Amino acid sequence: MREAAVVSQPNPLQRIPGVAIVLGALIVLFGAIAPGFLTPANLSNVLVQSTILSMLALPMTLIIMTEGLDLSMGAVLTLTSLCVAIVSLATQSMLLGLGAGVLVGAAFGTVNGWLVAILGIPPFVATLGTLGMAQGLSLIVSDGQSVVGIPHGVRDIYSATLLGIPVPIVIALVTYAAFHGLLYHTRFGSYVFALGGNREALRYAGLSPNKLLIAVYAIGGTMAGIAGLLMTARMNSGHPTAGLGLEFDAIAAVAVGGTSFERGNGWLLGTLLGVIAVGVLRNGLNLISLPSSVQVASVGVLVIVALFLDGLRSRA
Amino acid sequence: MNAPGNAAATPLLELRDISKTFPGVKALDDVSFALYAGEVHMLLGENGAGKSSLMKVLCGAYSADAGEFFFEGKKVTIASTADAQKLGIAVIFQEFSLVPYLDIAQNIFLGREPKGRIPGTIDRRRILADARRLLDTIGFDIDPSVIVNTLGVAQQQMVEIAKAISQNARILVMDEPTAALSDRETELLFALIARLKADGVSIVYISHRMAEVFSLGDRITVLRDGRRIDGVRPADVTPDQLVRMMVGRTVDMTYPRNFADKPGEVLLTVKGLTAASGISDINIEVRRGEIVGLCGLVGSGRSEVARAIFGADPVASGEIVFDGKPISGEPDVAARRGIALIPESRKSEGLALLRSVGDNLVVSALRKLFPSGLFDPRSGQRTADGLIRQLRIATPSARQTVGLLSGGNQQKVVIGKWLAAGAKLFIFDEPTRGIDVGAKSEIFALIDRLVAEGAAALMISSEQVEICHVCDRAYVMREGRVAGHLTRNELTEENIVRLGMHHA
Amino acid sequence: DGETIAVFTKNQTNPFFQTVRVGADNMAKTLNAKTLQYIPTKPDSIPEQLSQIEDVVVKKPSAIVFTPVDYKAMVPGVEKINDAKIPVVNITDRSAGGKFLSFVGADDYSLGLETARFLLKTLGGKGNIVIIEGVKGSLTNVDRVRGFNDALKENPGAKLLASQPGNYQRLQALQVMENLMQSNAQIDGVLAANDAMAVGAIEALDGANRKAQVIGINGTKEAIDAIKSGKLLASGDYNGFFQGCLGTMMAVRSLRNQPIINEIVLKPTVITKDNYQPFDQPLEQRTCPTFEEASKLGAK
Amino acid sequence: MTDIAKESLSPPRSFLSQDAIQLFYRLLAVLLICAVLAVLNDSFLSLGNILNVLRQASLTFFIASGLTLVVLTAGLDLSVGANVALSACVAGTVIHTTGSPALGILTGLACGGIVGLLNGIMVTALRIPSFIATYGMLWVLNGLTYWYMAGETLHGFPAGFRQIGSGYLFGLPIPVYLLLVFLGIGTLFAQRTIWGQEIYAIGANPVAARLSGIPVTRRLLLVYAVSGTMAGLASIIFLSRLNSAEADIGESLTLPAIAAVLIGGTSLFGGIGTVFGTFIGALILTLVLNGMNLLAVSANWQPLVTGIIVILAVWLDMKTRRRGQ
Ligand SMILES: Nc1ncnc2c1ncn2[C@@H]1O[C@H](COP(=O)(O)OP(=O)(O)OP(=O)(O)O)[C@@H](O)[C@H]1O
Ligand SMILES: Nc1ncnc2c1ncn2[C@@H]1O[C@H](COP(=O)(O)OP(=O)(O)OP(=O)(O)O)[C@@H](O)[C@H]1O
Ligand SMILES: [Mg+2]
Ligand SMILES: [Mg+2]
Repeated sequence: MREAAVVSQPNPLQRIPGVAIVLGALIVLFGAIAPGFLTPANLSNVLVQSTILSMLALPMTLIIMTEGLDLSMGAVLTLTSLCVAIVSLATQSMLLGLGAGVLVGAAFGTVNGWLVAILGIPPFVATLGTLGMAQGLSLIVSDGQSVVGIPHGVRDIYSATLLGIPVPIVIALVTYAAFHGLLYHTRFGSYVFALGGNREALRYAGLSPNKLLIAVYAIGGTMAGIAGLLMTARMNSGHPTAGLGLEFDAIAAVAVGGTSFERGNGWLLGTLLGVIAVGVLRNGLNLISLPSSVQVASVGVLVIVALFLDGLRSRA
Repeated sequence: MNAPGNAAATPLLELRDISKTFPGVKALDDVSFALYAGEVHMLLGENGAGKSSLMKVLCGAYSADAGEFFFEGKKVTIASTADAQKLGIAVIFQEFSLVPYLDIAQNIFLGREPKGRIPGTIDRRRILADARRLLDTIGFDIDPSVIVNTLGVAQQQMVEIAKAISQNARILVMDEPTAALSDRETELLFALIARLKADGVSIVYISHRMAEVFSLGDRITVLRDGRRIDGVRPADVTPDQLVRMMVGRTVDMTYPRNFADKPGEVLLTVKGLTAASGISDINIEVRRGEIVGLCGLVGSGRSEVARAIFGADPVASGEIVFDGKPISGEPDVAARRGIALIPESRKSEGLALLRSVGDNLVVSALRKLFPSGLFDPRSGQRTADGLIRQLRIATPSARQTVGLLSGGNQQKVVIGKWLAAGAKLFIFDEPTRGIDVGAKSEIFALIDRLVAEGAAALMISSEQVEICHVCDRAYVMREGRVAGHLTRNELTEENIVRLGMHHA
Repeated sequence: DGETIAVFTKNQTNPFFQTVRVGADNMAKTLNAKTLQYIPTKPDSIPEQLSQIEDVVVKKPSAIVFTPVDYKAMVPGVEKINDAKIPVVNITDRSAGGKFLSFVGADDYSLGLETARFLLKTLGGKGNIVIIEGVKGSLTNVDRVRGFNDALKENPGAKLLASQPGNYQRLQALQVMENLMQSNAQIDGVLAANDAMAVGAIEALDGANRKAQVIGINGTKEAIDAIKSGKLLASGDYNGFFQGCLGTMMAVRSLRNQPIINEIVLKPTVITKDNYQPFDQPLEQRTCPTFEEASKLGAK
Repeated sequence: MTDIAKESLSPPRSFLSQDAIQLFYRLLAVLLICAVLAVLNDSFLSLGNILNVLRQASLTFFIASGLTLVVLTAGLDLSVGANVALSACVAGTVIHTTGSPALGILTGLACGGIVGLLNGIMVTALRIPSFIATYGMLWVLNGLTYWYMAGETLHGFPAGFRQIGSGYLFGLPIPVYLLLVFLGIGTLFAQRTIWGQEIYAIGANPVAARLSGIPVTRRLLLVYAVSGTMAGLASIIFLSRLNSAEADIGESLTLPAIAAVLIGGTSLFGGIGTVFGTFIGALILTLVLNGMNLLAVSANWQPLVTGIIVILAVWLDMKTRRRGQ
């Protein structure tokens, strides 16, 4: 009747396979061969370990949907983690520490957005530049040293449980829910699709793509700030190299999750699955204790295989 | 120039002495334009005459360098699209303004989404219901939760229209709305226009199709080289007169050709060609000195035949013999053997828009011009200059960025690159889409000259008149198959339609 | 018998940690135990080593021999091991917290001090010196550079021209050296915080046809070769092989309820042209010390 | 003369001239940096230091020049650094075992080229975006190198071989000659061969390029293979200059190479840029690091300064280009 029957209705589930096949295969494989893999303690382990990455990968999905990229996230996370450590050490207040971290993260995000939206610098370049700045600042404020002795409350953020669930998982779930709501159920979310899909459409609708773009990058920076708190809590200290390179892991997770680099074609749940797939792979390999060099290569193979599978299906 | 109906009426919207200059181009030069309530106002002109620019000024997308706006007689400023929207101006642009991975409803109400209970959220049920109602009024039967990316061009066009209508516009601007529509959808659109007109909506309608000008228009404004030439009523002019106003000279719209009495030897034979892109068992033959038409409805698979022959889409089975030898493989093989494809979408498939005219003109001929493999910019430049002269491409120089040329001239560049490459078979896919009458006749003259010199052409066009005027014979396609063949004598619009219709 | 010992090292790129791993394997074999090696895929990655600890805790090896990638940031990880009641021996970098059966390491400060003293003695207590530092903030680097500086203080005739980081990287040390040679016409001695940088500095000197006495730290194979050929003056023996051996030994012994030594800080050995022979044999052919020998090695 | 008037309004956009203007700005920037450094430090302007800078820039340039071609096709190769490491280790082993530097050089180049080709296959046949494909490759290569080297280093190569990296000829370091040679070859290849022209066309619009009869797949394979081979060349220079190879040498090479390409004015969107620009990009980066060493600025400031330079360079580039249009 309706033409919708003729047009292939785009089922977001259609995109699952790439990541889901890989994730499913990994779980089955490790379930079979890795002792202790399927225990609740270990599965909780995997999820807890994935939280920091997921908190970068979720906003990274939005940024990539705007045909952008944020290479500075790992370095900004490092810097915010140091800020959390330094400020909470100085003030003995975790909240002030978190506030400082979020503030610095948001500031970097806003600068990224400003460089991209207002100055029109390609995102890769702009955020490569701010990556250097954040990394440099991290080294300068810490003089290359770990920052220790922070108040004890900070550490509990990472190690405490809430109703039996580890707090990081709770934070990650809340984050995912918030991002899901934001992307799929708010006007802002629609505009994120439009930023990558058709910026002109926004302009004609009387909206300012520039402001929206800045907002998207600012969200990225802010999340790096919050993740910085988790990182500090995890190490119970700040360290000037702690988060370096995480941005590439985040980008890989987003890509593995089926978000394309073009035209605002993103899938949030895929990102989460991508993050977990990376976590499961590392965890499982640790459990079966393959040579470490195999572990190094396996991440690359995972990325290539997942994207290859996606490519196969999109061509079919 | 009088208002329609009563002479006393003030225009709904009036633009006075608008000028707009782009670097190197004076797009609008002191143009005045008046629009009355409830009229369909046709805006005509050659490619690059400034029609789209004028409409972009009108809707606030471009700011004019000089000029004034009056709305219902009162002076207003239109500095942004928001200003225009407040005045009830809505636009359907030539380039789509849809977001591919949002659904139809979200696209229609982008920026005006009904608010949900939680601040910032969208009331999902209402947006779908509103969209549903709107789509019903324009007679477009589709589920509003379908993602736009999965729609065809025509369906996207309908969504654009729904989007514009949804703004309760008093003024609706349509920039070549039928360029991508099928006949059925065109009829729907015309019915809709009639309904809107009855509701008192004013419509500015830009088109290169003469028939539409006369069947739809209440008044006509003609632009040439950024200047307003005249305003007339359809009843008071003939097509020839209109064309002269647009082009500044007479153009023979019957596109005279020297039909060859005896076609030359066979150049291309396609036997049982089947491809995953949706065509099956295609049998076609093209001889030197011929222009062979390939017609049918939109979506009947004409482009797919062209792409399969050129190697752009993979072939599942069948045989293609070119110049006596079988051919298969990627487009570079076809190109080297002497086949040229002038693709449907010149912007996305035909040109590197940010590169220069010269770069684009020599790109297919590099191997031929520089057999040693060493590239000589000066000699490339000379070749480009020669082609610019030969094809009369209107450009300040070979160094101009090709994306800044008008559509017709861009099309000439796409053809030109294959002239330089010395192609023997030219496959034209909609060579005249979005191109003005002047450029059209020049392009047909060019095709005629090419085949007269021993080349051959396979021409796809949705304008059946053109096929009838210029082709020696034609194949008609239906649902991915060749439905019939028409010789020169049989080649009439009725026959094409009869063969091409579903359930014929 | 058959205990599994999880051995944590910082990376798979630095030859030093390879000597640690070989030492651990070697000792495990003699004691009839098994090792599992855990190495971050990104060199020195803190989050990765933390994750590996969490994964290993699930796996519950008999004991752990642990080199923290960062001595302060890994404390929560150590505490996780403690919570899981897995016995753990600390080697190489002394962790800032957590409970360990034993610590086996070298004294970076005296390594720096002794090698620098040796160089200054060779130069007659005077000359223009440059220091090429390792990674800022790393424990090894801080102590080694402190040792260098204290040795310089003992020799007022020596002049410190510059102290620039080469991040333990060969190429960076080479470029730093090249650049320093431009602004300093005379450089007599180079104190490098590891062998790779020392060798990088030597290549830079060779390239510029200049001569200076260079020392490094770690006693790696290439350093020994360079000492043999006279290019490198000396290298401080950090003795990763023994650290691996002894760490594993203490872990296994404690599992078998045998006595252990709570702290072994290996005495610095300055490897020079005169004493390099014992270090000049393939790792695989070296033998781990016995427990009795270990007690003499520098237990405090 | 209306034509001339029009031309000056809409200035040249092709056949190099716009690029020439951009290069002029960049050379100006280089001179400016040099002037500042010369004022701040006496030894900067010494011949020795200038040669020193050129020699250090050469390593970045070799990697970045191949990368430039990839970026011209709107791609990216994140695996170049890891490729240098693997190639150096493989070449080093061959020299050690066979004693033949020539064989080692060939193996190093071949190893780099094969890795590049594999990247090309992933990008063309498997249609994985280059950014992701080469990121995956980076880890695969690291894994291979770590496994192969097993934490060891290779060192000590024949004196003749070491001349390539550290030797002099008529007072100039040999890498500087190589730099000039490859700068020339790269520029000629990009600007004066039809392959080069096709690469620009592919970067500007890959679909149109394919439909213009350019064998896009083959050209992309070529470009990635060249990028890989240049990484192989860099590995040889590295090997002979440092007289050793270890597994982690590549890590610090990739981002500077990308930065050099970007500072050099090559657009990540493809179709715009020059190999010469990349040379200047490498020069600017090296000059700044050299200056910081000479002025004894703490290395902690290096990432910060590099980041600012990258943004500034690209922003100025866009500014001047926009004014041009
Ligand atoms: N953004 C722009 N920058 C530079 N020149 C432009 C721009 N937009 C339009 N022009 C130029 O202004 C002139 C008028 O263009 P316009 O798009 O208004 O023509 P048109 O009448 O709509 O033509 P067509 O029938 O091909 O759509 C052309 O020469 C065009 O190249
Ligand atoms: N049934 C359809 N559903 C969705 N999109 C369609 C459909 N038919 C055609 N289109 C779209 O309309 C455009 C033109 O049709 P297409 O090129 O596929 O067929 P064609 O036979 O080549 O058409 P033409 O005969 O006009 O060249 C295409 O971009 C295609 O995406
Ligand atoms: Mg137009
Ligand atoms: Mg078509």
